[in-house]
Amino acid sequence: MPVDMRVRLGHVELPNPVLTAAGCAGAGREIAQFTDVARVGAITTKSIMAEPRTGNPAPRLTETPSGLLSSVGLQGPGVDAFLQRDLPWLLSRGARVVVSIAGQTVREYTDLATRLSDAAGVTAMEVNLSCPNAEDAGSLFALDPGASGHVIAAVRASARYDIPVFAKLSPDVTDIVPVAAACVTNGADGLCLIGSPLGMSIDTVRMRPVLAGLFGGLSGPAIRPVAVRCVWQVHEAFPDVPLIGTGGVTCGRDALEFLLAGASVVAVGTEIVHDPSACGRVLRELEEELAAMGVDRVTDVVGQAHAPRRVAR
Amino acid sequence: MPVDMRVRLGHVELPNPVLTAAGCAGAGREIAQFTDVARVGAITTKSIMAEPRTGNPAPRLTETPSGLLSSVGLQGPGVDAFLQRDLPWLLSRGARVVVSIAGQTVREYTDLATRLSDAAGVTAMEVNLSCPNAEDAGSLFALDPGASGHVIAAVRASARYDIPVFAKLSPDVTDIVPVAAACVTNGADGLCLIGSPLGMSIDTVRMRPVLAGLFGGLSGPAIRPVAVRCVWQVHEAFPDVPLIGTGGVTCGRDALEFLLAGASVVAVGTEIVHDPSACGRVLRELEEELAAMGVDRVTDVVGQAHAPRRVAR
Amino acid sequence: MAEATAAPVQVRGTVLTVRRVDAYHALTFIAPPIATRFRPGQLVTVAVGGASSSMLARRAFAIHDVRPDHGGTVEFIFEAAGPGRQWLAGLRARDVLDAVGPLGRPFPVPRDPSSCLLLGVGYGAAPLFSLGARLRERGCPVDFVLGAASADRVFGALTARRTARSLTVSTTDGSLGGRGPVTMLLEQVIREARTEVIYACAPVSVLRDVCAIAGAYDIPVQACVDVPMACGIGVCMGCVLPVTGNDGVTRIVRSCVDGPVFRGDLVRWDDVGTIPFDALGAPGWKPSRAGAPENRYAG
Amino acid sequence: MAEATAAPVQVRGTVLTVRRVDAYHALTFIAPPIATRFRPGQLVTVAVGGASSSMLARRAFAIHDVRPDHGGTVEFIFEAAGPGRQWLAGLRARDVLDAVGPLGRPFPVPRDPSSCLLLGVGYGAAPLFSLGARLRERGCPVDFVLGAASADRVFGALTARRTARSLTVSTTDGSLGGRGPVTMLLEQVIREARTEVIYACAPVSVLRDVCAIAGAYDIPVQACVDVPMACGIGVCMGCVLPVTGNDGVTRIVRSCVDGPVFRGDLVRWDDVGTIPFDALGAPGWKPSRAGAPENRYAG
Ligand SMILES: Cc1cc2nc3c(=O)[nH]c(=O)nc-3n(C[C@H](O)[C@H](O)[C@H](O)COP(=O)(O)OP(=O)(O)OC[C@H]3O[C@@H](n4cnc5c(N)ncnc54)[C@H](O)[C@@H]3O)c2cc1C
Ligand SMILES: Cc1cc2nc3c(=O)[nH]c(=O)nc-3n(C[C@H](O)[C@H](O)[C@H](O)COP(=O)(O)OP(=O)(O)OC[C@H]3O[C@@H](n4cnc5c(N)ncnc54)[C@H](O)[C@@H]3O)c2cc1C
Ligand SMILES: Cc1cc2nc3c(=O)[nH]c(=O)nc-3n(C[C@H](O)[C@H](O)[C@H](O)COP(=O)(O)O)c2cc1C
Ligand SMILES: Cc1cc2nc3c(=O)[nH]c(=O)nc-3n(C[C@H](O)[C@H](O)[C@H](O)COP(=O)(O)O)c2cc1C
Ligand code: FES
Ligand code: FES
Repeated sequence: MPVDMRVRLGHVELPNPVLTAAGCAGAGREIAQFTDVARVGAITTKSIMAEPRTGNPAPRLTETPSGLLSSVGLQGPGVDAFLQRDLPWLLSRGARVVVSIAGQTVREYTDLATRLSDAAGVTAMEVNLSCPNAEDAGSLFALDPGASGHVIAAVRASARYDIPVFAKLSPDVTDIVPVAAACVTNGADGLCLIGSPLGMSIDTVRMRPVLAGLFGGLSGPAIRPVAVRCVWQVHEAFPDVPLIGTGGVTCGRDALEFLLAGASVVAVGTEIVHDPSACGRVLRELEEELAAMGVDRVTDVVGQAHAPRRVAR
Repeated sequence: MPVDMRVRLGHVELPNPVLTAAGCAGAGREIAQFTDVARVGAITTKSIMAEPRTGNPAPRLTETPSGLLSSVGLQGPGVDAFLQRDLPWLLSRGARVVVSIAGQTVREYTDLATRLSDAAGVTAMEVNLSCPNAEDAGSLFALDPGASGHVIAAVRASARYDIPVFAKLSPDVTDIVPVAAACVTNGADGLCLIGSPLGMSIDTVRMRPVLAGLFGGLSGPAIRPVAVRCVWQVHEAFPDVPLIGTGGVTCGRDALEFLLAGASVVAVGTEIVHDPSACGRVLRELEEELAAMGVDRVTDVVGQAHAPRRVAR
Repeated sequence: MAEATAAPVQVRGTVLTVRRVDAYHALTFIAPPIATRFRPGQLVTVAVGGASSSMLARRAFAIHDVRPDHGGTVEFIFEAAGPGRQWLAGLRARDVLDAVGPLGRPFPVPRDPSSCLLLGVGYGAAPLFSLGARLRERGCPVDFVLGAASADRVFGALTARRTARSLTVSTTDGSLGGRGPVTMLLEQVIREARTEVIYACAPVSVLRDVCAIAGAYDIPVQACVDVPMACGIGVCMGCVLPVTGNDGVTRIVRSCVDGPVFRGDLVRWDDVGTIPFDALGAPGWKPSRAGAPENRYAG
Repeated sequence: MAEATAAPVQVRGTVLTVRRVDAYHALTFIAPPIATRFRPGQLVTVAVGGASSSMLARRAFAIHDVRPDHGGTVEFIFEAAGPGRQWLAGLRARDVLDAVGPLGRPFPVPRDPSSCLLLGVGYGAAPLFSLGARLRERGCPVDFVLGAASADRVFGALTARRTARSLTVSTTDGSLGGRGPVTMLLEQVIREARTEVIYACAPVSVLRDVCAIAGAYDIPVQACVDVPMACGIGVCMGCVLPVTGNDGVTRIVRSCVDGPVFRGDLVRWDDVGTIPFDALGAPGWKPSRAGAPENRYAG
């Protein structure tokens, strides 16, 4: 008997728990040649902003051991082009779309939430809080429980009631639980863990940081232990809050690791850069792992590493 | 003309900037078969505590992509056995010894500082602040500027005036600069960056965390971009404070990356697990890199990535 | 001159040979779907380091040649410099390679026979020979201009001499042909060959000079750029360049999907590695007309 | 019975062969300094994955055999299960292996001829054959007891039959010898062979049972443990076991330096993977006498 792979993101149902991570699947078209976008649980868009953005100058990306260090700077077409071109295309292919939004003021976030609520076909919103807060000397919203909660409350208020709002948190905090708490108490339907931790690489020949933006976000398998730790800590504190686990998922085993730690779904990012058909493969491998374990429903394993032996065998 | 590799840790001089990282070179004997302990800049001991300690049950260690996740739990012989057996052996071999100390109360740290000050041959002390504070519900000293500064002030007061005291910080904080500031203003002669960030791995077969201690410290090349970032940020804030850079140093190029970011010396940890002769090799490779660059003194490249073209060519 | 291209595919291709060719290695592997879809100028990307590799970025290579044997083989040329290329150089027959291709915009070929100049620096010459063959089929005379640091780094001189109308070589150290940059003898060749189209594959700095010279003669250039790539399919946004669209608007575009071949006059060579203030969405940029212009490159 | 051992060395050894042996692979490489220093029961550790590997832990293997050819070769036996072992299985002649050895405490051999029983489970039998040869040189009769999950996992049955006084085999699935755990027939062999010393290399759970049975007959056991190791030289503290010293104090010791061969009666088998409350330095532990006892294992 096949494993029941259906999961819920808040109150919306997805056919399976394997998503693309924000900014790692282009506009969807780029991976459609390698993965059926209708088969993956959902496509998470790159973080959409109000206006078109060029992003940062190159070099934007460099390789680190089992990781990528990147500072793309949220290059994107802006919400208009997204609604005119990218969203309709994704819907026409039968994909479910989680729209990641980014802003530099609370107002920018809420405007986006409103615009997206008017458009049909947005499955969920993911609020990228790792953005410089223009009203607070450019420190990231995600680093401050107050600022994070403020954004989430405002977005939740502006977003259509039936669109779940997820807050994407940064691991670069002394304690991630208070940030999670601030988002949950301010109406987040769920959380996405983790955004990429801040890193730097230095070009020893040029004797300068490799990236034009100096710092970059570290991603890939290198950070998986940190991501799994964050998911564990937050699930321990809020066992009923749905979590999107992301950070170094490369195969079915990795996806299962996140589910056992407490994530309801996983998002595959950097592995798509390494293998364009990663999402389909991770989904297939996860299903095989679960079947081999004799699991009936994927939801049965969520959080099981916290309290073993609860799985029906 | 050979490169002048001499460096200063505070006011003590070392023949070169390649150290072993705390806890990664055993008592020194273990690596002496593969590396001349008198040739490396200094041997940093595992963190010494007042009493013998068994450490944590196994499993204590697991492999992650380009990393190790470990929770040894500071197993060690205690300060008496260290002073009776390990320190004399290291000194008899002509090694310079940086003694890492760990405690659960400020008192434990200061007692150790006093004991070690009475012993001859301690080159420097490194205060491992990533220890649970028994007086504050077991939260790590390193996560709180106040607690960190408190420990450092007390250790500096108890340690012999001519023994430099280095504070070893954790990257698991929202902003590492205030913690660094607290240590420096409280008398730290220098800082060691970074201790291993907290991570977790889950055994998908046993459906439980791999480590008996649940969480572990992530080390190895996987964390190098995070370590380099921390060194950069702290050197930017305190250009005159000597820094020990540690986190994923595997070769001469990696060591140079840390020096360019602002570290005065580097400490090799996990790479010793992977290659028992790592320290000697890293030192040789670094010397070759510098010679190829036409650098006269290794001290000339420290922090150069912040302001290029200052190197004498 | 743009042409529709077939969708790329991912294959696990068996390695046939890894040969030394002067300073380079030539790797040939079996990949029928890539070989049959291939058009000159397109790329293949490969995963490097094996099952437990610490290297995540894919490595992009210009396809040198495809052959019909074994249902279709693909070959690329590389210098065993960095860790990924060193790993590739260590591969042996029967090893398996994770490859994706063909990727990117190929060299457009003129409708009517025209005098074509093909300029390549180092391994950059690799994609020019399959292009040359295609051009000759179309009745285009082909002149080669090859350059490199030293003689052993000039790729394909013999093939060029054998197949092209003319071959001009220059090396930085003068060990083969003229001593100096590849652009040194360019004008002379342009005049003698009455060049009508230039195809160039070289480092950005050289492409800039080539486009400047060609501009003076008002000759169109199709430039194949070599920018670091991590995914090759357009998702990582690492391979960007400032390029002006037919609508006159400058956009930050991805070399892997909108290139690697660009119309030389549309690439803002002097601004490569920067964000021109007037680029679509640049800091302070404001939509000129009501609504933002299409953010897709239409070169 | 402890003996002084030579210091380990690190070599870059050239691979001679990687052969299939039933369910296992046998890897032989050139490493004269390791071969000449080797004593039965000692380990070699190897780095896996190549230059850009994501795998940092070294892989430990019991040395199966050393030979004088090529100045000294070393062979170990493994099942191509995990990523590191799979990489090793893919090595070919002339590849180079980063190896460190010989490591750890070897099997001590009795001074006077004694009746020795050598028990091995799966690849755990690998180190027993060089030991058996050494014992026979010393005039000790050798009886083998080999076990595994299935026939193809019983290692070295032929060699054992050829060289030993007796061979007893059992498999979990009964595909070879008796059906059941290797300990099933142990007592019978002990009685028939009048066993005076047992050498055992098997999973911890089996070693515990062996020691229990041997204890009843008051026969000393030299047990070679298979605990996960990351460094093999004593720096990572990953391979620890609770072991009682001759001074009666239990310490948490490293299998790689104080083992892998331990006196069976000193290992606290039931407490493996825990910190016994009475271990030196355990939470709540207090020095019994003035000053802490030596924190070195003296088994
Ligand atoms: C269109 C094109 C055609 C090419 N054709 C050839 C060819 O025919 N022969 C040849 O030898 N080489 C060719 N190259 C260059 C080749 O891709 C690189 O030399 C190779 O990837 C280097 O890999 P490495 O591991 O040897 O070296 P490394 O420099 O260690 O590789 C680093 C990896 O990270 C990636 N990377 C580094 N910086 C960035 C960044 N800022 N953004 C995105 N990714 C980054 C690199 O692309 C590379 O994949 C071509 C490149 C391009 C873009
Ligand atoms: C004394 C001894 C003798 C051995 N002899 C043989 C033999 O002859 N044949 C054979 O096939 N195997 C032998 N092994 C087992 C062999 O070392 C492992 O099977 C091998 O390392 C697994 O590597 P892998 O990559 O295939 O699998 P993985 O399981 O993926 O390897 C994981 C790596 O991490 C290390 N690791 C995992 N957990 C821990 C931990 N808690 N503490 C420290 N390190 C950890 C493992 O040791 C291994 O190096 C022996 C082990 C020991 C200790
Ligand atoms: C090239 C690249 C672009 C990214 N863009 C975004 C983005 O636009 N918004 C966002 O929230 N996260 C972005 N991320 C972070 C990923 O969504 C993900 O959180 C992180 O990379 C960890 O997952 P991974 O290890 O699977 O990549 C990006 C990551 C990469 C590598
Ligand atoms: C097995 C192991 C034991 C360690 N023990 C200590 C310790 O006793 N005290 C300490 O301050 N750091 C300890 N560390 C952390 C290292 O000193 C170092 O800060 C960290 O591992 C990052 O450096 P690396 O990537 O080179 O290992 C240990 C690390 C490892 C892997
Ligand atoms: S290489 Fe990733 S977008 Fe071009
Ligand atoms: S394996 Fe590292 S201490 Fe034994």
